[in-house]
This record gives sequence, C-alpha cells and structure tokens, in this order.
Amino acid sequence: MIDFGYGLTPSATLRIEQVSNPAFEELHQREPDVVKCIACGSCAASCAAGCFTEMNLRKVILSLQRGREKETLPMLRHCMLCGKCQLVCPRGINTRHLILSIGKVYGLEETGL
Amino acid sequence: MSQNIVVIGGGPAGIEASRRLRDLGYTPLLVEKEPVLGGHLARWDRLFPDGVEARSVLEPMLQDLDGIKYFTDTEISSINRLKDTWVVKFSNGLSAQVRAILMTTGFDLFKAEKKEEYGYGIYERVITNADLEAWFKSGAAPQFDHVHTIGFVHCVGSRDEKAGNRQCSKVCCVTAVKQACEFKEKFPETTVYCFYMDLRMFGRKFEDLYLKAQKEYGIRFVRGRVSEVSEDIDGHLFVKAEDTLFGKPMKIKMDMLVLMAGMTPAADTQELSRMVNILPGEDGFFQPQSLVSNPCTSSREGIFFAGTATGPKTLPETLSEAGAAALAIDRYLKTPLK
Amino acid sequence: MLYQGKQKIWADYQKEIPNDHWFYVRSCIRQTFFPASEKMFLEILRNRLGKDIYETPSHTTCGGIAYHSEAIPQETVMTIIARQFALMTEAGYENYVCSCITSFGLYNEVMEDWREFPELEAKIRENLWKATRREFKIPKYLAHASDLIYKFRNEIAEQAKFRLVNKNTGEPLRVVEHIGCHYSKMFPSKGVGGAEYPYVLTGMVESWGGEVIDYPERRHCCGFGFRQYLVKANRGYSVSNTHKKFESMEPFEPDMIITNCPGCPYFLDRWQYVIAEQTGKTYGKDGYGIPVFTYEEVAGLVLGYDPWDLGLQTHQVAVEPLLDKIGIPYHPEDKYKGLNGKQLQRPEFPMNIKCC
Amino acid sequence: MMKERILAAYDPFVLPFVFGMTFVLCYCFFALVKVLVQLSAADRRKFFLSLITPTTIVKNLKDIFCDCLLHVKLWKRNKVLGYMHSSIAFGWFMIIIIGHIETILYIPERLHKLYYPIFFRYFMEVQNETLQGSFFFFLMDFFLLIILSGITLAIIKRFRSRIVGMRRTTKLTLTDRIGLYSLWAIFPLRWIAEGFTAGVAGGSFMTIPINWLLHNFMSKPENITVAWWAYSVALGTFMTVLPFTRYMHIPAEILLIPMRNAGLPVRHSRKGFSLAMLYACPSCGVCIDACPMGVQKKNVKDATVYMVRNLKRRNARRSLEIAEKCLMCGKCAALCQVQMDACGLRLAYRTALENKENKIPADYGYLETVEGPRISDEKVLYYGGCMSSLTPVVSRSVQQVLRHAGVDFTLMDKDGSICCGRPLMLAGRQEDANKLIARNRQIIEDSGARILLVSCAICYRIFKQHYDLIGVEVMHYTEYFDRLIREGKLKVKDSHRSYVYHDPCDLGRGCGIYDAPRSALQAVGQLLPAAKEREESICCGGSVGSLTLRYEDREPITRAAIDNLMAAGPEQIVTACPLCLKTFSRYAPVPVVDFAQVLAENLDNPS
Repeated sequence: MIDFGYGLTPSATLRIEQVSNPAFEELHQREPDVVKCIACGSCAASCAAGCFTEMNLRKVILSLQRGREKETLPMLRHCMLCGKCQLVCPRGINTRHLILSIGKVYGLEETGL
Repeated sequence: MSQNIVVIGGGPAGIEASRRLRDLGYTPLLVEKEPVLGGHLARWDRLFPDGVEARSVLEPMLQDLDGIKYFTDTEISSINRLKDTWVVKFSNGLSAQVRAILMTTGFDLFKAEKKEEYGYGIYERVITNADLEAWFKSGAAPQFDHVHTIGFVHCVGSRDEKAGNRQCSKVCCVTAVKQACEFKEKFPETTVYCFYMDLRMFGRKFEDLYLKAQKEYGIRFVRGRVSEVSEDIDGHLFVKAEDTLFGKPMKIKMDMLVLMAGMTPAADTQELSRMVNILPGEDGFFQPQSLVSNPCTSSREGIFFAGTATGPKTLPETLSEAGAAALAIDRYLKTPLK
Repeated sequence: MLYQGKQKIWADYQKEIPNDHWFYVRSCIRQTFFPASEKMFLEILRNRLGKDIYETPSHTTCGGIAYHSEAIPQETVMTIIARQFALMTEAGYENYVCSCITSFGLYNEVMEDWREFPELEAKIRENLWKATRREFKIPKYLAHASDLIYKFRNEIAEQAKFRLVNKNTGEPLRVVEHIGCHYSKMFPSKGVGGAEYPYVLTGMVESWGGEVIDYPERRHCCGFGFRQYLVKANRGYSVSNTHKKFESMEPFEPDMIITNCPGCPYFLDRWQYVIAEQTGKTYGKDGYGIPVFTYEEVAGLVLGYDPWDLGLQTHQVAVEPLLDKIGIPYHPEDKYKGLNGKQLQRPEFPMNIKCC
Repeated sequence: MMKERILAAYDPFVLPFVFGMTFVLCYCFFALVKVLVQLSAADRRKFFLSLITPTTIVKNLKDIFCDCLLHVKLWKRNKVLGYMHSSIAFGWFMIIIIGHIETILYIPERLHKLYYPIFFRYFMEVQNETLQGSFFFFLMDFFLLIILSGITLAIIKRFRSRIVGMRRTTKLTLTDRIGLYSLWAIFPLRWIAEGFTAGVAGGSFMTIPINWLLHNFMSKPENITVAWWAYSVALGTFMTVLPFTRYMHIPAEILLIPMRNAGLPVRHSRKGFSLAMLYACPSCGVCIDACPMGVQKKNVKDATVYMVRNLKRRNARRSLEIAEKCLMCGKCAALCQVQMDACGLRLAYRTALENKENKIPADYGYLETVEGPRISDEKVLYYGGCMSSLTPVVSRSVQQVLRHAGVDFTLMDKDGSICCGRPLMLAGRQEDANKLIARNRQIIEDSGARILLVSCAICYRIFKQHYDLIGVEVMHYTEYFDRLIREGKLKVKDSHRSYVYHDPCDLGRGCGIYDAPRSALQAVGQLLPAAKEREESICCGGSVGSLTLRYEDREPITRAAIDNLMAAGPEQIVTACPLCLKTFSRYAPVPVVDFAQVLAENLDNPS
C-alpha cells in the first residue's frame, strides 16, 4: 500500500435501509411516542440544558430514527429531565420517559457512554 | 322552455354545477371530451381524509342527471359572441346559443415523466399517484413481488419553477399520506417513506391522518426532496434525497416509488381562453375576477368558472364552488339586460 | 429499465448538428493525457469522412480550468473566449466545435450570459477591441467534438473493422458511458439526449455494437471537480467520488468505459491505480482494471487503427484484455516503442493492479 | 359456682386452633427477623434505640391502640367503616383479654395452655347466678354482639360497597376469600358453640336466647363437639391462611407503627421497612378511590394496593408499570390507614431500576459555568424555576407584588436556570439530582440572600426537604405573601370575585402548606371550597411524577380535577404551581390564574 498523502473518505450518505435497528424497535416499544416527532424544535428551543450546552432533543430523536444515534446521544448527558420539553411539545410526546428509555436502550458500553 | 347553459367539463364540478342549475330551473348542456363523466374522480379509488370510496361520492351524482343534457366524447369547436349571447359549436355538430357558459375544465395531472430524474416511464417500479389509485381501484394483485420498501415523493411538478409549476397542488400531501397508510394497511411488512418539502396538512382531520400515519402505520417521514432515482442491477431503485433536518444526503434502496404528480392547468385552458377572449393567469389557470370574493365570475360577461379550472382545490371545495357558480349564473341571468 | 421510455426523452433532446465546415479548438490537457485522441478526431473527420475542419495555431485555452478553480474572474474568461470567437470569425467559419467539455460548458454559459445581459457582451466586445483590436461574431452553432462523432457514428460503423462485441461469446460488450458534467448538466437542451439520460455516447456504443449499462451512480461526477483535485488537501474527496462510481458499477461487470471529457477518462483511469494501491481492490477481471477510453480512441479502435498509434500505452489500466476480447491485433513488444521505433523505458508496474 | 367441666383440660377439637395459632406466631416471628435483618445497620440501631426512648414508647403505644384497635383515622374518614373495623378489632381484642382474665381469675394453672382462654366456656362451668360470673358472661356476650354487628356490616360491604361509601374496592384473591369467609364464620360459630354451653354452663343475653331458639338442636349433647370443632376449625383456618392474606396487616401494623415512629426511611421497594409496609397493607382499597388516575378504568389496577400486591408477588413487569405510571401526588398515602409510603416505595423502585439498567451517564460539568447573582443589601432571592419561564405571568406577577411591597429582591434564574433536581429525583436519578442540588445550593448560599423565594411548588418541596440550606430561609410565595399581608406590608383590595384554590400536590400534601394561600386569597376575594381539598385535593394531571402516563391519558385526570374545583361555581381557579396553571388552563371552563397573579391584579395602590 502506498501513502499518497490522501485517502478515501467515508461516505456521509445516510443508508437507513441498511441500518438494522433492533435498538430503535425496542425504544419504540418502550416509548411509542418516538415516532410522533414533527421536528418543530420547540423542545430544543425551551430546553433548560440547551441554555448552556448543545443539547437538542429534536436532533436526538431524528438521529435515532436514522440510526445515527452515536452522533447525538452524548447530548443527552446534559439533560436535567426538567420536563419543559414535555410541556411545550405540540404532539404531546412524553419526552422525559423517552429520554429515560433512550438511556435504557442505548446506554451501553458500545456507544461509548 | 327553460334557458340553456353550457357547462364545459364533466368532472365533479361540471356535474354538480349542472345539477344545481337544473334545480334552479335551467337546462344545462354538459360537455365532456372523455367517453365518461366524472373526470379524475372516476379514476380514483378512495378519498382523504376518511378513505371513503370515490364511487360513493360520484355515483349518486351520476344517478341524478335528469333534466341535464350531456354529451360525452365531445369537444368545443368554437365559441363566438353574438350580441348578448354566446354561440357554442360542439365537435358533434350541435351548437347552442346561450347567455352563460360555465368552465369546469378542471386540471391535468402533472406529467411525471417531465421530471426525468425520477425516471417515470423509464424505471418500471416508478409509478404515479394516479397509477396507484388505479391499481387500488382495480383490486388487482400487486405488480411487483416483494415490495419491502416504498417511497412517496411529494411535490412532483408542484412548487417547481423548473417544471413550470410554481403553485402548491394542495391535495398531494394528504393524498400521499393517505396512500402511504393504505399501502401499509395492505402490506404491513413494507417500510414506507414519505419525502416532503413541507407537509401541508391544512384541512380538517388531515393532521389526524398524519399523526395516525406516524403512530399507527409507522410511516417514515423524510424532509427532503428526492433529487434523483437510479436503477440497481436487480431492478431496484436507488433514491437520493437530502434529509434536510439531519443535514445529510441519503440514499435508500427501494422497491417502488410513487410520484405525487400535482395539478397543472388543463391543456384546453389556453384554447378555451382564446375562444372567449380572456387571458388566463400567469400560472395558466383561469383567472376569476377575484380569488377572494368572486371566484366564479370572469372578466367577461356570461363566462363563469368553478372547480380546479381556477387553481388547485380539494373535492369538497370544488363541489361547493360548483354550487356557488350555479347561484352566480342564476343571479346574472335574472339581472335584466342593459 | 424501459428502453422506450428513454427513447421518448431522447426524442425531446435531439439537436441539429451542421454537416460540415467547422472551426476546431483543442483541449488544454487532452494532448498530454490522451495524445492521439484529437489527432484521431481530425483524422476521422477530414480523411475518413472528408469534412472541412479548420484549426488555427493561434487559439489558446478557454480559461475554464482557471475559471472553475476561481483563479480568474468571469470577465477575463469571457474575453479569452471572445478572442477564440474572433479567430473563428476571421477564418470565416460559423460552426464552432471544441474538444473539451469544460470549454463546451463554458461557451454555453458565456453565450447564455450574453443573451441574458447584452450589456455584458458589449463590454466584452470593448475589452477585446481594446486588448487585441479584434472583433467577433457569436458562433451560429456550437458543438462538442463528441457531438460530431455521434452525428457520424453510423458512417464510422460502416467503415468499421471491429465491433464492440466479445468475439468469443458474440455478446455485445458491456460499456459504461460517462459524460462530462459540463456537457449537459448545466444546459440539458445543449446535449444530445439531455442531462439525465444523455445519448451522445450511448448512440456511438449502440452503433458500434456495444451495450450500455445503467448503473446507479451513472450521473455522478468522475471526481475531478477542479479544486477537488488541484488542491492536494482535497484529493481524498476527489478519489472518494471516483471510488463511489466504481463501487456502483462493479456488480454490472463492465468491459470498458467510454467518456467524452478531458478529465473524466484521466481520473477514471488513474484513480483505479490509486484505489488499488490504497485498498487493494481492482474492478476488472483477474486483477486488471476496467479500461477507460475517449470516444475518439474507441472510434479509432473500431476503425482498425493500431492501438499503440492511438496512444493506448499511456493508459494506466491495461487495455490488452479488452483488445483480446474484441479481437483487435496488436504487438505487445511495440507497446513502449517511440515514434522512431526504438524501445523506450518500460514503466514500473504497480503492486495491486495488473498491467501488461 | 365454678368448676372445671372437662378435667383433662383437653379435647381434640382444639387442635385446628393450636395448629393455626402456632403457625401464625412462627410465621410472624420469622417475618420480623427478616425485616430486621434487611434493615441497614444504621437503621436497625435507630429502630432499637427508638424502642427504648420513653417518648417514642408512649407514642407507639398510643398509635397502636388508636390505629390498630380503635381505627381512629378511619372513624374520622368514614364512620360506618370505622365502626366496622373497630368493632371487630376491639371486640375481638376484648374477648381475648376477658378470656385471659377469666382464666387468670378462675384457674390460673391452665394459663400456659394456648387454647384454654379461647375455649374457656367449654372447659369451665361458671354459674351465671353469681355477680362475677354473670358480669363476665355479660361482657363476653356484649363484645360478641359488637363483633357480630361489625361482621354484619362487613358482609353488607362486600356485596354493596357503596352503602359504606366506597366506590371501588379491591378484588379478592383466593386466599383472601378463604380468610374472609373463615373470619366471618368465627364469631357466629362461637355464638352457636357458646349457645350449647349456655345450656349447661350458663350464658348471657346472647348465648341463652340462642340456646332457647335452637333448643331442638342444642339439646342433643352429640352436637356440642361438632359446634366447638367448627369454631376451632374456623379459627385455625383463619390463622393458617392469615400470613397469605390481607389480614397479615393485623400483626404487621404493630411492627410498622414503631418502625415509622423511629423515622426510618424507605430504602428499597421490598426490603426491610418496606417489607413491613407491604405486610401491613390491609388491601382495603381506599387508595383505589383516592388515585386520580382512577378516572379511567384501565388505570384502576395501578393503585397502590396493586403495587403492594405485585411487589409481594415479585411481579416485576407490573410493579414497574405501576411504579413508573404513578403521578406521585401522594393522595393515596395521605388517606392510607396504615400510612403506606406509596410514593417512597415507587421511588425506591425507580431508583433501583435506574441504578440497575443501562443509562446515559449524566455530565453536568457545564453547571459550574452557570453564574449566580451576588446580593449585597437585598434579602430576597427569587427562583422562578424551569416551568415559570413557560408561564411568564407567574414570575411577572411575583415581581410586581414584591415591588409593591417594597421588597428588595434579585432574580436567580434570569438567564436560564439549573433545574431544582426534583424531576430527576422523581425519575429515580438520586445521584444526578444531588449534583444539581449541590450547584444550586452553592449558588444560593454564595448569593448572600437571607430568603429564597420560590414560586414553583415542585421546586419548593425539594428546596425545603433536600437542600439543607444554611442561613437561608426557603419560602413559597404563598407563605411569603401571606406573611407580608398579615404584617401589613402588602396591601390588597377586594376583587369582588369568588375563587377556588387548588392545592398543588407538592405544596399541600408534600409540604403541608394549606392555610397560607387560603388566608391570603381571603384577603382579596371570596374563597369557595372545592368538593375535595387540602390533603384530599386532586392532582391536576400534569405532574412530572409520572414517567409513562400518556398525554391523552392525563386529560381525563385534569378534567376530573377541574370538576372537583368547580363544585361551588367559582369565578376563577387559583393555583400556586406553574405546572398546575398550565395544565388546568387547557381545559378549565373559567380562567385559571396564578396565586401571585391574583394578588398582583388586586394590589391596593395608595394613589
């Protein structure tokens, strides 16, 4: 192998049909609301932790749906579970239980968390 | 002998307006270029938001045509102004001299093959909303085996300057969600995607349908417009879009793709406009006097509009506008000539 | 894939290509990368088909590479192009054919800009006059050189000695056609067959006996992208794009690739070596790569020109397996002989991609 | 006048009773040992110490007497149920005591026989002519009558629970049924058995008439042993099944009362102190009607009694469901006859689960960057809390009132706040909550404030109970404003409006603040009562306590709570918690206003 000083960069393209996602299925069982998000961003805008950190529940939910949870799960470490997001969610998503459930499903060593 | 009124276009708007005009004591002459009345509705299977059968709406209307003279397979050859009347010649050789003409010429479905990158007409597994309805209606077996993944592409030919259609077609969002749910109901193992730019769930119960699609049917919504479709070696489709919420391009292997072809002005709009000497709007639809207060009257005496001839509308809107047009004509005819 | 569907689209994107009298301009880089291609173009049109193709040594670059690398402003590039047109006007020609896709795209862009903004054209005329005292007419007809070969593809087929057919199986060769991005993606109506399913190379392949394959990343760029390659820090991006194309075409087992752009064949050819050295993977049979050709080279091959006269020895990916497949005779010992018949130095062979 | 009828002092019929009694005593002993072993060493020491502390001893005795025998709490709540329970418990207790007194008086050498005092009438022939004899006969028959009246009520209650004022009652298990029927049988059988002996050994106003009435049957001597056998079997059956039925609460409560009085905390959902609580649950079902979730039939089985039942059975799936669903409003605990710490049990379950299962470990490093205000002369630090930023009317009104009263104050969370930690705690994340608490405490204590004013009931509870702030008094704005009004520093005028006040769970049941808001509101307008209020107030349904209750399932709770508040037709509903405010506002037929808003709108401006 020759080092050319540059190499192949991994594709940024999402291939969601290739993501086998039993974890998401389990999450969906635990908290069915996870599919109800309409990405309005109210949660992120009102987030108490978002005031100080990059915490953004909308992004977390979307990344879970897309099988790219590793990119956003660390955000959840800042969550204080205060429930403001639950109060503002127009779809009535049980965000606190969702966050707790995410922890139970994804909080494995594999995710590095 | 009651007064004749020419109604051009035998879709829901034309039929409904004819019935209303008949109820008001006129004799409508309903002209339809297709062999059957009913327009797009006659080819549709079920209607949003509740999924009632299109048949159940259309058939009672078709059974109530007494007192209406209708001609199918008939086009308009010419329209000429003669004093206070219009002389309309039909392609079947007949002609009529009337004081009022109602244009219920409806819309044409956008020709999905114009969006070449989606490959309608080129890839077998790319179909349109109309194809899907026709298939649902026929009750036939699925065209393709093993459909594991299907995508619905919103806004095909709508909100697309490049496709020559800037307007939103209004009904495709909810139709896509309806069809997605129906598909999932028939094939529960299928993964169903909807690719949308905006979801315009404006009508009553539309939002409920959307919620149901997410919650009960597990339809996956991707905010992003499909950019291109290509075919794999085994005939499956590769669909590319950006997940604009996630900010990443995505490529999904699909077994079927349904293009939500939007509403475009009916092909005859230009010709008919020329005949009655009125200018269609910039978007190609007939231009009523006011989109707010006078949606049924034109800039010329005795020419009226109803339904999607003046822009995308839902079926209930079309039907109520047909009623409104009948009343507008009645009022016009009852006003003494100057 | 429904062929009739494609034919419908092709019918919408046909262009009238004048039969004769062309002013020809060359590409900056093709003579180095594919030294015989432009020569073969002139050879076929002038000698085989008896056409009038005029060429002047005074013509220059169109400025496209500098323009797309953001090294020179648009006005400059327009003035350069105006001078090219002036040369055509002075030579008494109205039909302009260029060898380069970048140029073709740029000429189209400039002409479209002038059409939309006549004041811009006036300014450029002034610039050109001030700088060179030249005046120009906008070409009546602009073509890319591949358009001409496409136009005469059937005449070439009539004269052909070989067909793009596997002589052992009798099956048509499976050909990947790759169109330069600037050929029709910017102005679909300017390309034969439009932007989504261009016909220009497909037409040639079909006329000469081959079969075009439709693979998912057919539309994707070769990866050159000007700055993406020219700036070394971006080269990984460039090669990644090429890699994506090869990954996508691999299951179709193509026999060859035909291209109509200066950069594409170069990158599709050379990156195969780089990918092989980086990942160990090759995309042809038996450790070879997939040979990549310009359309002139392919035309030359079917017409029976000697592969080494066509410059195929300058390709990174070995062409011999394909020549064998078609049944084109060649002398392996002549591969690295100079024009004077003396043996040149043989290149060092790479580790991971097989060469002859 | 008195002689031992059966000189052997034994008859085989006593065996069922002896077996049952021995079994239940052994079982209770081992259960006691188990509970004590499961306590942490510190808790155990605390418990033993309390047992020798004189004040606690007095309290224990008093509580046991009032709660276990007289059921004073139940009397206060429901006189019929109170009578039913105390008649059986106290009557039975008295019969046992009198039996023993008789034995001691007449034949103390038989006292060591476990069964002797119970079957005293069979073994001894006491003439009822003597004053002493007839006195005891009378007492025994009197208490028997009392018990029988209680049993009669119990039977009626079982079939027509509404008559005794209960909408819903628990569904009995099989063992519960056996226990229940044997309990019902014991005293009628005793009556019959003593009816026999009344013929030979004397009786009183209950036993003699039955002897006359059933003379044909009772005059046959061979039936005597049958009757006493039946009585003994009923007793034996009851005792044997007791540990496996709800009647286990009878012995367990005697343990639970001193444990509670010792101030032991709930550390586990099923061990130690909690185990004693589980044993002590009488399955009465008061919690079923108390539970606000009960408005939906599907949630009825999520009441505390079922939590207890599932914990006992180690049904992890259901226990988890119930533990996570609960709103933690505490109403069931407030009404519970054995003062079951229902929320504590659930919280312990949640905490154990959070500690056991996967989670995303918290990273609250950023809290250090959150700056708190520094106060020099001001005395009041006002913390609005997370929810207040979604109900700006609360913090705006609070500030308006404070300014009007001339109070110097500073906002603690002007630019976003650190959550108080209670939501985390309710989710079972005690350790994470502690991190927020630590940082908030530091900010508060460093600020130099003397009073921390809180307008959120949720925050207030945790500030009050878990913060241990030094030198800072935590005050809910209802308390503070009430004090300002009483001190004359805050002047309000009559609004000529009628209000109903909703007790937020965390403020009322959680911290016992019921009077301050009411007294302040009375200064502004007419305060109307709700159908149920104070410790019986109904949760608004918006509680952060529930982890799994869906949005759509909260609506019926909110509506029920509103109906409750609207009983007297108030013009406005007043709450003192931003979450209640937001929740009620969705569905209430009249304006829902915040406590501070009411005051702010009715400030008496001297100008």
